[in-house]
Parts: sequence; structure tokens; C-alpha cells
Amino acid sequence: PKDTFVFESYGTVRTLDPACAYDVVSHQRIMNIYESLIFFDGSATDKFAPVLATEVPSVENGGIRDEGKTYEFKIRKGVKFHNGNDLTAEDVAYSLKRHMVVDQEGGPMWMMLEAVAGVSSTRKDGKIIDGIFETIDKSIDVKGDSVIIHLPKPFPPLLAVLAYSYGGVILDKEWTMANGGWDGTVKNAAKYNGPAFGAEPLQKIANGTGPYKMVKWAPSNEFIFQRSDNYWGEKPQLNTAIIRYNKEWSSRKLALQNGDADRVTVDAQYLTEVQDMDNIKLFSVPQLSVTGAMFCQKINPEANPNIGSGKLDGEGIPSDFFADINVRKAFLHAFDRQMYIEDVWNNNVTIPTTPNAKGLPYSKEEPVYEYDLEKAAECMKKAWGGKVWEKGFKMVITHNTGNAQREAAALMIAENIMSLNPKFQIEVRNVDWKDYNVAYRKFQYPLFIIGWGADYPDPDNFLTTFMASTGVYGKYMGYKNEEVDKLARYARFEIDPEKRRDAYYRMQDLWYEDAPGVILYQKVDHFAYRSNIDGFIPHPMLDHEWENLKLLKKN
Amino acid sequence: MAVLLKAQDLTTNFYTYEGAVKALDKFSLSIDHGCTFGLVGESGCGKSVTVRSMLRVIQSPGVIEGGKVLFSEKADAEPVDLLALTEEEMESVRGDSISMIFQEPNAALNPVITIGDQVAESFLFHRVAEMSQKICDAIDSGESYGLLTPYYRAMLGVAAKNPKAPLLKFCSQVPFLKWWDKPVKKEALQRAIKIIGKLGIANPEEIVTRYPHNLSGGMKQRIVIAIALACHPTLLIADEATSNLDVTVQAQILQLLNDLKKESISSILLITHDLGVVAETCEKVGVMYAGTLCETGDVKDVFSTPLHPYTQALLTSVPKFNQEGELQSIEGSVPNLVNPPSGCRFHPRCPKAMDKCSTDKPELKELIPGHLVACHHADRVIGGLS
Amino acid sequence: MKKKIIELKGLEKHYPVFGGVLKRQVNSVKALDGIDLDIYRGECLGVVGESGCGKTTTGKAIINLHAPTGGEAIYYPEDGDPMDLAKMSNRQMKNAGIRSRLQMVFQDPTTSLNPRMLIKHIIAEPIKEQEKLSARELEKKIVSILEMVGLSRMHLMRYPHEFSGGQRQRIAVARAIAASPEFIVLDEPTSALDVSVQAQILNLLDKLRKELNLTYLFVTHHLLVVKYISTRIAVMYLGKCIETCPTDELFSNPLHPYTHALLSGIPNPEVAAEPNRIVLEGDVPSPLNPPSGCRFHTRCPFCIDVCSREEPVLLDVGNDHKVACHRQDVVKELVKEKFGIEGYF
Amino acid sequence: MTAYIIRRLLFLVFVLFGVSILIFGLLSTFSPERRAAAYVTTPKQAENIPLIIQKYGLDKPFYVQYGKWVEQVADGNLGWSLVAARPVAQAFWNYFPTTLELNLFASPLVIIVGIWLGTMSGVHRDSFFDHSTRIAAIVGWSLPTFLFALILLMVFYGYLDMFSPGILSSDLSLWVANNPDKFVRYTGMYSIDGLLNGRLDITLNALSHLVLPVVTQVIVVVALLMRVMRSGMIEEMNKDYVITAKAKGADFKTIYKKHAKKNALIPVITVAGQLVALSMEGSIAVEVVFNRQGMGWWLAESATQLDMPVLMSVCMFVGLVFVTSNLIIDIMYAYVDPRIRLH
Amino acid sequence: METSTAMTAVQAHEHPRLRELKFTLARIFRNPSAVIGVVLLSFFIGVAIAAPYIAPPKYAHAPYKMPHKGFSPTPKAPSERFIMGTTSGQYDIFYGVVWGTRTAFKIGLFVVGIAGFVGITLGVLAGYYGGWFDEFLMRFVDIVWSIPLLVLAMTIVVAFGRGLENIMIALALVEWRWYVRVIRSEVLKLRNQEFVQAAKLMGVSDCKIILRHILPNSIYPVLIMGSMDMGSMVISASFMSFVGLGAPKGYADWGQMVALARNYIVGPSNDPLQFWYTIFFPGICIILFVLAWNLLGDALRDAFDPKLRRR
Ligand SMILES: Nc1ncnc2c1ncn2[C@@H]1O[C@H](COP(=O)(O)OP(=O)(O)OP(=O)(O)O)[C@@H](O)[C@H]1O
Ligand SMILES: Nc1ncnc2c1ncn2[C@@H]1O[C@H](COP(=O)(O)OP(=O)(O)OP(=O)(O)O)[C@@H](O)[C@H]1O
Ligand SMILES: [Mg+2]
Ligand SMILES: [Mg+2]
Repeated sequence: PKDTFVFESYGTVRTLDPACAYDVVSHQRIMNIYESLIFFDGSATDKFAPVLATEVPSVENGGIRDEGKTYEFKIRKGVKFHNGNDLTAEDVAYSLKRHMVVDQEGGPMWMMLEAVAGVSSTRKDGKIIDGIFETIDKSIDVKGDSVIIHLPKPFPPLLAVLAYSYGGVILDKEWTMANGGWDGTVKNAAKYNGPAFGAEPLQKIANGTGPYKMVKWAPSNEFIFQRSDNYWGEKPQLNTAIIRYNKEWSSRKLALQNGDADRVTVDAQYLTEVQDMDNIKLFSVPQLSVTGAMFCQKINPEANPNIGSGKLDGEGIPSDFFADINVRKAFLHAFDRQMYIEDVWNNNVTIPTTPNAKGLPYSKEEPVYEYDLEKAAECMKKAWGGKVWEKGFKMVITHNTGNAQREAAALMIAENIMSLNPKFQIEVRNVDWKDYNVAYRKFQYPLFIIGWGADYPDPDNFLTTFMASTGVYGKYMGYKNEEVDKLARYARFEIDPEKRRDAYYRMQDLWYEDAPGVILYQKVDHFAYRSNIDGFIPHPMLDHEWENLKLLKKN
Repeated sequence: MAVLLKAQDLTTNFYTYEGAVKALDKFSLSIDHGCTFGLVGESGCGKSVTVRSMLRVIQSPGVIEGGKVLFSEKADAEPVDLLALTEEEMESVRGDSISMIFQEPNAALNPVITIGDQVAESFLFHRVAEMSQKICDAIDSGESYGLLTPYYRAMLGVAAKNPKAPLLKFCSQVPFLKWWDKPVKKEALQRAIKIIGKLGIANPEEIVTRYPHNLSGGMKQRIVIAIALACHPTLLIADEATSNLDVTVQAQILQLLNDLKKESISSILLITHDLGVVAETCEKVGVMYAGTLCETGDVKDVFSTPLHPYTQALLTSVPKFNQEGELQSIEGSVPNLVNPPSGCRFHPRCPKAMDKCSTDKPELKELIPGHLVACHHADRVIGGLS
Repeated sequence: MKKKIIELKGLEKHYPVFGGVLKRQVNSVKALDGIDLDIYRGECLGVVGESGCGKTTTGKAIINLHAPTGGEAIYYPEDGDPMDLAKMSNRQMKNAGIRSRLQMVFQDPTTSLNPRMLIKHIIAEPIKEQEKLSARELEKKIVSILEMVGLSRMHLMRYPHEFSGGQRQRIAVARAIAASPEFIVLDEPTSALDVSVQAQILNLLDKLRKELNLTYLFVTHHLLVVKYISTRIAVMYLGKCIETCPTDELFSNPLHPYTHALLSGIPNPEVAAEPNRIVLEGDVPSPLNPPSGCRFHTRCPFCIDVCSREEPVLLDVGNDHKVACHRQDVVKELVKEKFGIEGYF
Repeated sequence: MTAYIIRRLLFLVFVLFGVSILIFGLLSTFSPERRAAAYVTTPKQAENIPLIIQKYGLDKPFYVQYGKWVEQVADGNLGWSLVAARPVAQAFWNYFPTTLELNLFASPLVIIVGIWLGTMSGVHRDSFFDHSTRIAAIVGWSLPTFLFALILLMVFYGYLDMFSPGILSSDLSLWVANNPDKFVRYTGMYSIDGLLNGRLDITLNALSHLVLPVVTQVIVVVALLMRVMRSGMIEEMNKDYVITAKAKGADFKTIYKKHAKKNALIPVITVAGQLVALSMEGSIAVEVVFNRQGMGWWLAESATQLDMPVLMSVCMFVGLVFVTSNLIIDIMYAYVDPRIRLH
Repeated sequence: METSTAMTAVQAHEHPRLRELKFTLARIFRNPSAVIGVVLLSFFIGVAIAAPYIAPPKYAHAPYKMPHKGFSPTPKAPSERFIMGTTSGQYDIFYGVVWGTRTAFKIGLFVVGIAGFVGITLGVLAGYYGGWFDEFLMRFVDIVWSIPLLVLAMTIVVAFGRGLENIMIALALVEWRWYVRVIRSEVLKLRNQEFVQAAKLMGVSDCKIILRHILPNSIYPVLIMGSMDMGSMVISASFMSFVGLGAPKGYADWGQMVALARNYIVGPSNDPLQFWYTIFFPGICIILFVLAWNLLGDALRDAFDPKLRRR
């Protein structure tokens, strides 16, 4: 039908509870049903537009005060939830607190908690931190039609967190409590903390202020949105939207070709098949998501099949093999960027030089270790006092199953290194994504390939993650540079843009100097629409599972 | 006496993987009206194949290669060649004019169909017209067959004239309509009960609802006989009807056959390898060896003055009641019919074989009136006798 | 005096029947229900009876192929002490060196020979179990045994299916002999064979018994065959031995009504007048629940009260003739009276 | 008979217990980390793996975990399915009708077509018809299901734009979702619910989505049935009782329809269990390719996403189906073959 | 005393085993489908043996890795350099097809070998001795039996981890149940056969009875099944690859190649058959391979059918 939009994709929704969802697919569903206080303005990552707040707080308009420690949001009036209840400032404060109170294991609330309480979880070693709920409770106030957030320290990314992440999703307090959500008291908060998977009360129900209501959610089958009649904003053109699960590419492609779907998800490797299709609009959108190949400098030698004998005797590698920068450099020289861009990505990708990809603040172009096998060989000859070259080595490079681009990178590096010296033997193996996650965290992989998508568009979210010894990836690379760690800690809470910039620039320089890994690509997502669909606005943080339904028009 | 059935030069081969099994080679035989004919021979000599060929019920891969089976149901009628009939005409002969009792009562009954059904089938194949007529008459004279009586009457009226009418065939394919023959089936079952009762089985009403495996061997054999007798055949072929039974049961069955013959059937072709049975029950006998008939004649003649060396040997090799001294045995064993011996098929084992025997196949000759033999030596034996 | 080789005392073989929710034993087939029998050295004891009466079971139970469930089967070796086979396991018998002395020849030579073994190996198997011989000696011995049963060296390298039925039965006999047995159970060894070949085997068996001083238990339901080959006969009915006596005695002076029925049922190849038959009514009762009293009483034409109440015992009536019938003294007259049969010749 | 059924039910319990131990044992070869990883959906969450292990007791010994699992199952809690984002027990009712629907249409076809083809080629042995069906069967047997399904998809949906994959067209699906009161989902199967609600269009639409899956499923399963039926028929046609029937004067049709076929069905019933297993296996590929979210799809998806509670429950369920269907088959067996008595 | 089979007279000088073998072969080859099967199979065996010459590997230590020129995901049509074209990832289809033959045999032989060995051993022991071992084993088989092959195999692969080796192990771990059942029922039949009883009577030990009498007579159904399984295991393995549990990309395995090609079965709308070669070559290989074993199995079934066996 004319006012129905059909989207076929393969992402699965885990939960509709904003406090617990932490994946793009759930995000898409939630953010079309619920709304947050502010949201990205168009394609920008650093500019915001007010949604349920009437204006975006800033230092200029007095919304940000106390050197960035107090934020005030004025709440929009006349907004109704789908069930007819009015939105109040009380709802907003409740929602922000409730998410933090819930803080499911592995959920997204670490960002808000970091900002509001300076910790990343309400629990430590499985036990609730004393007084944490009081802290949460005190940090958010209602004052008339405004909600005020108090931070212990300035937290520059707060607006981004509130815009994109789940922390800012606004619920109806009454409805939430009626459906078994947090009752609003500090005393009982512990009861609602850390629910088991599937036990979150809002897992499969939804009641937001957003433009669409949920009509049906048949998991991994279809999700149906229906336009909400009492939406406060402009009435969207599409009446209904069906997001249908379809994992088989052939079938998705045919659906798009036959017009049974208005949009399908196109993985990068199938791009050429869609390009020549008639009646198709194709958008390629670079994402704030970078993937890198990281060297582990202290591999776990215990029962590790990936490092052969565990010694530098030609049958394996020692656990600190990559601690020698020459080895790392050799590997970097073996990565053929040109070919990678052409072959794997069809010239449709950019390769950032550092984890702080283009599109992020303070992004800086660094030099790269260009593809040069001779130089690679030279480095190898120097490595480990020449022992590497003499003895050779055997190791395994892994990538997660099903990602063609990462696989290609692994193969490319492996094959190029092997071509240096017949004594170098590298096997490329694929591992299920979940196992992969576990294994690299056990320091099992000499070289692991993994990506990071922005939680909020800030260098902190990338450079700290990739480089700091406390960062998610930095930690498992076994890479430790005191300077980096200091810079990372410092820059996170610095609000002076100049000083921040310098710190981040320095960190990016160090990425080149220390060569702890190589950034393989900045993800590009492809959005293939039937040509009668208009209104798509590309955004670097909203990936191929995303769809902003209220913008779409079908004619 | 008039000839009832006459087989001439009947030849049957089985085309197996090892080659053609020449199970019957120019086999000839004639049976008179009202006579009990015993066909003897050892296992595998082709007794069953003979009768199956006559009835044209050879299993694959068997093929009847040639010959004639002349059958004259009425003593004065022109004989018909059964092998020349169409399959449909043959169907009406089988079970009606000629019927057959099989060797293995266990195998001869369908294990998943009730006894009653199996016996009643004979009537349903051959007596539909008659039964329909009977039921029509009954309906006309006021008997009711329930709600559907008018429908039955109409359909059975057709069936009484021509049980194979296209209308009936069509109706049999259609749900509900296909029940037109219910009264006929009921009637057939009644008749089945009657005939089973006649064979000395107690409680036939109950027996007809049973399945073959519920019955003992003797009872099964009686059921098989009941099936064969259902339509009062002119010729009853009993293919080793008793060989798989115990002595005491065998006695029962033989007695039964004897009684039945006296009552109704005109002729019996009794196949067995037990010479004792033949001696006791038959008037005429044929001795088979490896697919050929080697001697035939009156039982008394053949058994007292066997002319064929095989018959002679056979008679001396079975233990007798008053056996004295050693049994004479026939050396060697039955030939493989894929490569049967040339000439007389018995010559490799024959103590009197001569050169001619291995090259020429002896003809069946009537040397003494009513006593035929196929042996090159027979003349001399006769000479010796006289 | 004849020497006993085997003595059965109340030998029993019950096959369990399972049923119920837990598949427990609910009943048993009384295939052999307490049988007393003496077997003497060098004789051929014929066992006759209807199908299912337990003939084969007797044979198998004696040689412990199916372990008996009760009673005794005492074996008297030529030298040494008697032993109760019923209480011995196969292994014990082997250790006592008597396993191979008790052999069996089966009804169907096709299934009793391993189709994938050469004749040579089939016959070599029992020999190898007894003595270690060089290959040449072994072959010599095999050939001599083959010749004993009327086969020759040229048959050595063939498979069983390359033989005719009679030859196969010879091979089966040869294999049994190769184990140098004292006692052989012959379970209907000729009933799967052609009439014309049957005589060969019967003669062979008779010859071997005399030559090798063997003892046979000859199981069959063909009365004329037993008459020809046996020296003594035991008649069985439903797991019981009802009459035993020397062969001639049985045919001239049968005492049990069932024996009469059996004898009268034999078709006589000698062309004779219309025979008189004792045609029994009904079928053999099930060995699951055999009738009380005399087991034959349900079919016996001369049954009286006591028959259904009391089980007759096997009585010696002289002449080495034993019979188990309450009315054994009057049966002859009764038969004559009712069926007009005087004798069976 | 009753004793037999009771025994079989006891057996069912035993098998389910065995299956659960077996699968649980298999899955407990996972390290606790790997099993915790099953709860993780984004790399960022992976930080919390030790906490997840602790929370769900994944590092406890086998018997403790099994005991806990049994306890939960006794409470009706089969665990949480990641793939379905639902508790397993709940998700089951989402997926089961889809598979049931597929097999509801496929099985009768398999049976009818298989028996008919088998009978015909057995009766007309070595005829052209016989040879061609045999070759077709053997080729069908040699063809990987998924390949066949994909080719069908290409031909029909790709070129002819017929029979789109999925379960129901979007407009109808929408209508259904929007009118929960007008369209009651009695069975969860659109083709049947359509009829029950008097919406023939929905039934037809659902059926059109079923055509290709059913065809694939039938072709996969029918070969076995056909082959068994054929050889059964050939064997039975040579039995003595067929000759008896012939000798009674029976015509050819009566012989093979009334006499031989019923007997030939007996060996068919013995492979019926295998047919059930084949159908269950076939459903996996069919559902994956034709994008039908049923049990097979769920299983495949769970296997690739390490969704352990689902693997566990699906195996148990499959065992249940298998054992029950075997019980039914046995009862049928006794019905068709009067010689068999169940005890 | 001579059997009248002419054959024995003519061929008497031959060793009987050779004669039997010839006879069996003759029976097998009388069946035209067996001839096709054997021809196909010899072809595959030839290819498998000659693989290093037909398609020389790039890395001697990893011959099963398909060589590739570039990384482009879009397949390229057959050309002089790649006579069957390249599949996604620019892997040489020809190379994959050739070395995939070896993989197919590897899968078949491994699974059938292990499953057959385990199944036969357990089945024979259980069938012959009966008792608690039999009871225990059969109850265990009952449990394993109640889960369809692919379901159980998938679970095992999940537990052990992906990859071809684990698929093979999983299939073997599941498939043995068939062999146990088949051989056990054969043994049960044989155990009471007269020739076995006769051997027992002669005091032959159980071990010899099993080896000499039981095994040679019960092995044929297993052979037939094994030959059928050789093919069907390749299909099952390819199914696992399809679901995504299979060998890594670039491994020369037909199933993997078909699974890889699944996304290219339907070409772009203007040229739907554009990528036919990606699916055609590995697909046809699987089909022919399975077909060959099935035809052979069918012929064996006919040849060993006891009902048709000459007496
Ligand atoms: N279906 C068949 N296929 C191949 N050969 C057959 C078939 N039926 C019979 N024969 C062959 O035909 C010959 C005669 O068989 P037939 O059954 O007539 O013997 P018979 O005299 O009835 O023996 P019996 O006394 O055992 O019943 C035998 O040699 C047998 O091998
Ligand atoms: N293994 C067994 N299990 C259960 N019952 C058996 C077994 N063997 C024999 N029987 C039963 O024991 C009874 C006697 O059997 P047996 O084989 O001894 O009879 P038979 O006299 O040799 O008969 P036939 O003349 O048919 O060979 C029969 O009722 C038979 O059903
Ligand atoms: Mg016959
Ligand atoms: Mg017996």
C-alpha cells in the first residue's frame, strides 16, 4: 500500500526496554516509538535539535552552568504519550533515574552513570555500591517545567549521550510503574536493579511519545509500526511500517527487485548487485564506526592453539611476539590499502589513519605505514634481533565469522606476510562472533580484528577505547603507554576545546608512533531504497539497521 | 472318459540372473472328467510351475513360452485353449471352472485381510450377477435392506444383467455411491460362512472375522480349500495341499478331499511328492522329473510295474511300511534347470543310460494302453515283462 | 547289557514369555515339560511327534545348545564319571573335553553351513578345535572325512551354495563327524531334501553309525523314516514322552492312542485298499497352557474321566516298552472296536 | 495394549531425560565464558562476562547447573531465547505453528504422492514410468535441500515473480496486526485461521507462500517413501497370496489395490519414523531459505548464535515429537498389520 | 556326484574366492546404474588422486586453501586463467572443485569409517552377547536416535566449535547409531542361525565365531549403508556449511562453495544468470558425487539381496 513502508533486514530486536537495550536494532525500534530530550540535528553529530526539550541547553542559553556541571532541560508542553497521558517534567526525571537504577548487566547505562556518579556500574563485583541510588536520585531534580541534572565533574559528551544513547529515552512514569517498573523510591531501588534477560518489565511493551506506536512484534519475523494519532509534532506521511526479518540475501534482493520491499539491507559485498538495479536509490553512508586489526602484546600462552609452540622456534610465536615494534611495523607494511579499498570495498570506503575517524571532533590525518613488502621484510629482519627472520614463525589470525571485509583483511595480511619468507606461516581462521568476544578478552589471539561504533560522537569514545590501557581494546592489546593513559584521563573531563584538541592530537600521533594496530576501515553502510521513497537523511551514527520513519515519504 | 484338460508341449522358462531356468520342457498331460490325477515328482521338478502355467498365474520372471492347454468344461464341448484366452476371459475361468489350493497355507492367505473377506471374494468375482438377481428378487418380494434399498435395487438390477457395466464401475469410484454392492458383499459373506461351515470348521461366523494368523495350520488349509471350492470348480488343483501338515492333520485333510470329491467336484489334480498319498487317493498318476513328464497311467499300473527307470528308482528309494533291507538310492542329485542335461534329462543319474539317452529326448509313448512312458528303454522293459 | 550314554531325568525346557508394563515374564512355553528317557550307546533313538511337540527342543536341550531349565541330563562317558550336562555351561563342557563329543546335524543344510566359508574351512573348524595339525595333515584328514560321507577332494575349494541339497547335508554330517563325536542329534536331517536323495543320506547315516559306533537321536515326523533307521523310538506329545520302545515293537504293538493315530495316518505307497484312519479331532493344544491330566485327553477318542485329572506316568510294560496312558491295556481293543483297525502292515 | 502404551509413555520420559542430559552435557563442554557470551549482543557488553557468569552460575559443576535447569523446567521456565527475544516457552508458540503448517501441507502430499508413485512404479516394474520416477527420486535424493530450495526461489520468485518467500504478504499481515479482534489466531497458521475467520484471501495468500516450501519439502522426503513403497510392492506382488487372489479370478487392479498395497504399506510404516526425522531436518533448510520463522529456522539461528536454552529445548521437543510419532506409528502398525499385537 | 553347474566345470581351476568376487562384480555390473555409478566414482577418485597435478597448490602446507587473485566479493566469469571462473572472494572455482573432491572423500571416509567402526564393534558385541551391555547400549541409542541427524550434529558442532573437522566428528558421532542398529539386528538374526550354533557346539570360541561366522555374514547391509552414507554425509556437511557452521571461507569444500554461492544464485535483474558458474560447478559435483554413491549402493543392495542370492 501507498502509505506502508516495508523494510527487510536481518537484525534482531532484543528488548524494547530502553534501560536494557544496547544494540542498533533495538535502538531503531525504541527511538521511533519513544523520544529523547534532544536528538541529532540532521546529519550532524555535534549539533542537536530539541525534541522533548524545548531547546538544547548550551552555555549561551544558560542551560549549561557551573562550568559544565549543571544541565537544565526545559520540557515541552502538550506532549502526550500513546496511552493519552501527558508528558511532565516528573516523567523525564523519573525516566532518567529509572534507567540508571535498572542498569542491567551488560546494558548501556555505564555512560550515564559515568556522567552522573563517576562510576560505570551500580554494582561492583556483583554487589550494589552503597549509596549509589541516593547519588542517582539526588543528581536529577525537577524544577517547574525543567529538569536539572547535576554532575560531579564536567562531562562534555553528556548531550550526545542523552541524544543518541538510551539514557535519554523518556517513559511515562505512571505507565511504567503500572507495568512493574521501578516504583520511584530509593528504598526499593535495589529490587529493580540488574534484572535478568527477558525479565525487564518493558521488554515487549512500549508506550512513548514518538511518532509511531508498536502494533506487533513477532520476534525475528516482523515488527509493525503504526502512526500515532496524538503525536505532538508534524504528522508523518507513512501510516505503517513493517520491518521484516530476512537473512537470506538472495531473497532480500529479489524482494527489493520485485518491489515487495521498499528498502533492504545491503551488505557491502553485495553492493555491485544492487548498483545496476532499476528503480533503486542507493545511499552509501560512512559510519562512526571503525574496525581495526590489533596486535596483542601479551598473548595468553596457556593452552593457546593460536601461537603454535609458544616459542620463537619456527613452530610458533612467543607470547610477547608483538611487543617488538618491528614486528608490528612489518605487519602494518603488509596491509595493502589500495587493493583493500578497490577490491573489498569497491572504492567505496575511507581508511582512517587513527581510531579517531573522520567525522569525529579533533580528527587528524596521520601518516601511515604504506604498503611496502620490502620495508616489511626489513622490519622483520630487525625484529627480535633477527631471530624472527632466521627461525620463522607460525601463528593463527582470526576474524569473526560472516564478516567478509574483516576476513579479507586477515587473509591479505597473512598472505603478504607469508610471501616475505617461506618460514612465516599464518593460518586464517574464522570464529563465531560470540566466541571471538570471549577469546580476545582472554588474550588468546595474537592479532584480533574488531570494530567499534560510537556510543557518542566524541574522540574519547574512540581513542580511549583503542589506546588507553583501561580502554576496552587497549586493555586486551596489552598495550600500555603512560602518556596515552594520562592524556586519555585528562581529556575526558576537560571542557576547554583547545586543550582537549591538543591532547587528542597527541594521542593520535602516538597511534602512528607506537603502531599498536592498524585501522582497517571506517564502516560504510548502504541504504538501498525503492526510488519512490524520499526523505532519507544519512547520519554517521545511524547504521543500516536504522530507519527514521517519520522522515520518509512514499509516492 | 472324456478329456477335461489337456496340456500339450507346455514350455515355461524363468529368466533369472543366472540364466533361463527351463522349468517346463514340452510338458504334456491329460486329465479326464471325474478323475483324481496325482502328479508326483521331487521338489523343484516343476509340479507347481505346471499348474501355474495352466492357470497362467506364473510369477515374474516366469514366461510361458509355448504349448497349449486345452480345457473342455463340459464333456462334449469344444475345448478352448486357455493360453489363447484374453486376460479377462481367463479371469472368469480361474476360480470358477478351475481353482487351486496352494502349497503353503501360510503364504497363500493374505495376512491383512479377514478370512471372510478372502473367501467371499471368490463369490464377488464370479457370482455377482447371480447374487444380485437373488437380492433383487428378495427386495421385490418385500425384503428391506435399510434406507438405501431403492438405490440397491436399481444398481443391482444392472449388476444382475452385467456385473461389469460401466455404470457400476463408475459408481465404484465415487464416495458413497460405491456402496451399491453392500448387499452383495453381505450375501457373499453369508455364502462364505456356509462353505467354511461345510468344511468342518466349528463356529464359522466367528472364524470369518479373524485374520489368518489366528488360525492353526490345518484350519488355514481348510480355508484355502474353501476358497477353491467356493464356486464349485470343474477342476480342483491341489498343489501339495498336505505336505506341510502333520501326519494327523494331513489325515484330516485327505479325508476331507475324498469326501468332497464324492460330493461335488468333477476332477482333482493332486500334486504331491508323497507316493503314499497318491497311492491312497488317486486313480491316475503322472511322474515328473526335471520339467518333463516321464510316466503316466493308472496308479496301480505305474506303481506295480513302473516302466521308467526314474519311477522305478523313486519307488525303491522311499521307505515303505514293510521295508526290508537297505533303501535303494538314486545316485546324484536333481539337475540344475539352467543347464539341463541334454536328451533325456534323467540320463546322468540313470543306471541304464546309453549313448542315445544323452542326445535324444524320448517321446511320451503309450506302450501299454493307458500307460505312457518317455524312455528309450521302455520297449525293452516291456519286452522283458511280456 | 547295553550301556547308557545319556539319561534324561525330568528334563525341562521352558521358554519364557514376557508381557505387561515392565516386560516381566508372564508365562512360559513348556516346550519340554519333564521328560524321562534313556539313550544307549550305539543305538539310534527315533523321536517322533507332531510339529511343535518339543522334538527339536529335546535334542538341543540334551546337548546343551539351549540350556535346560530343569531336570537332569546325565552323560555317561565311556571312561570316567557321569556328569549332569544340564548343570554345565558350554565352557565347562569344553574344559571337560566333552563339548565336541555331542554334536548335532540340523534340518536345513542351507542354513547350517556358513555361506561364506569354503568347505575346507567348514570341516577344518572342528578339527582345529581339537588338535593342532600341519596344513598337509589337516587337509588329509579333511579329505578322509569327506570321502567317508561320499564326497571327494575336488569339493574342497567350494562354497556351500555350489552343492546340491543332498551334498550339503553330507557336508553337515561330515562336519559333525569331524568333531569325533559319540552322540549326534539329527534334527530332521532329510526333511529338507528331495525324496530321491533322502535315501542316500539315510543310508549314509546308518553306515556311519555302525562304522564309527555313534549314537543318534533321530528327530523326525516321518514315521517310515524312523522305522527304517531307528532301533528304538520315542513318541512325544506336547513336551512329554508318551511311549518308548524298540522300533518293531512300536509298529506291531502300539499302546498309546496317539501312537495309533500316528501310525494310521501314514499314507502307504503300496497300493492298497481304502485305508481305515483314525482321524483326530481338533488341533494340538498350545504349549503355553497345556491341558491338565493327560495332555492328549482333549483329542483322545477314548478319553475317560481320569484322563483329564491325573497325569499318567511312563510305565514299563515289559519288552523294553514304556507307555504313559491310563488305558494302555485296553487301547488295542478300543481301536479295533471303533475304527476296525487291527494292525498297520 | 494399555500396558504397551503405558510402557511407551514411560519410555518417553526416559528418552526426554536422556536427551536433556545428553544435550546439556554437550553444551556444558563450553567454557563458562563462552556460555556467558551467549548473553552478549554488542562487543561493549562483553566487559561484563565475569558478572554474567556469576549471576547465572555458569561456573558451577555440571550437576548443579543441570539440577537448576530441571528445577526451572519444572516451573515451566525453559530459559530465555536470545534469538527470539522471548522466553523459550513463549517463543515456541510463535514458531511452532509455522513449522506445523508447513508439514501439515507437506506430509499428506508426501504420503499421497510417495505411495502413489511407489505403487505405480512397483506395479509397472521396469517400465518407462518406473525408470523415470526412480531416476527422479535418486536425483532428488542427491540434491542438497537448500540448493534445491534456492533454485526454486530463483526460478519462481526471481524470474516469474510468483510465490514470494515469507509467511504472509505485508498488506494482509498489516491488516491482521491491526485487527486483532476481527482476525482471531486460533491456530497460529494463517492458512487455517483464514478459513476459520472467513477470510479466504488470507488463506490463499498464505497458501501461495507455502507453495515453494511445500514443494521442496515434499521432494526431499518423498524419495525415501517412494523407494520403500516400490520395493514393498514388488515384493508383495510376488507373494503366494497374490497368486491365490489371481487364481480366484481377481483382476489386476483388485490384486494390487486390495491385496498387495495393504501389505506393502507395512514396511512403509517402519520407515515412517525416518520420514518424520527427514521432515524435521528438511524444515530447517526450507525455513531458512524461504524465510519462514519456524522451528527449523529457530534452531539454525540458535545454533549459529549459541542460543543454548533453545538448542536444549528444541532437541527435547524434537525428541518428544519423534518418540510420540513413533508411538503413533506403532499403533498404526498394529492396526494395519493384524499380526502385530502390542504388548 | 558332480553338481551340474557348467560354471564349476569351466572355472574349476580358479580360486573360489576370486570366482566369488568375479561373480559378485558381474552381478553388480549387470546393473547399468552401477556402471554409471562406478564410472563417476572412478572419475572422482582419479581427480582426487591427481589433484596436485591438475591444480597445483600455492602453499604446499595448506593445499586445501583455494588460491585467490584479489579480494573482490563479486564473482568473475570463467576466463582463460580461471577456467571455471572465480567465486566470491576471487577464489578459483576450478581449484576448489578439484581439491573439494578430496575433501568430499575425506568427509565420507572419515564419517563412514569412524561411524562404521564404532557402530560395528558395539553392535556386534551388543547383539552377540546381549545382556546388560546390550540393554545399556540400546537405551543409549534410543536416546540418540530420537534426535534427527542434522539437529544433533548441529548441536555437537556448536558445542565443539565450527569447522570441517568438527563437522566430520559430529556427523560420525551421530551416524554410528545407524550402524549399531543395522548390524545388531543382523547379528541377532545370525546368532540363532544354525551354522553359528553348530560352531558353538564344536567349542569354537566366541571371538572366532564373531570374526569367522558373524561378521562376514552381517557386513553386507553395512556396506550398502556405508556406500549410501558416503554421499549423504557430504550433503549433510554441506548443509552445515550452509547454516554457517562449516569450513572457513576459501577452504576447498563443495558444500562451502555452494554455501558461498548462495547469494549469487540470482544475478542482477538485467542478467539473472550472470553468476551461474559459482553454483553450477560445485553443485553439480555434489550431485554427481552423491549420485555415484547412491547408484553404487543401490546396485550393491540388488547384488547382495538375500532373496536374489543364488542358492
Ligand atoms: N519365481 C521363480 N524364479 C525362478 N525360478 C523358479 C521360480 N519359480 C520356480 N522356479 C524354478 O522352477 C523349477 C520348478 O519349480 P516348482 O515350484 O514347480 O517345483 P515343485 O515341483 O513344485 O517343487 P516343490 O515340491 O518344492 O513344490 C524349480 O527348479 C525352480 O527353481
Ligand atoms: N527359542 C524359542 N523361544 C520360544 N519358544 C520356542 C523356542 N523354540 C521353540 N519354541 C516353542 O517350543 C515348542 C516346541 O518347539 P520345537 O522346535 O522343539 O518343536 P518340534 O517338535 O521340533 O517341531 P517341528 O517338527 O516343527 O520342528 C513350540 O511350541 C515352539 O513354539
Ligand atoms: Mg511346488
Ligand atoms: Mg523341530
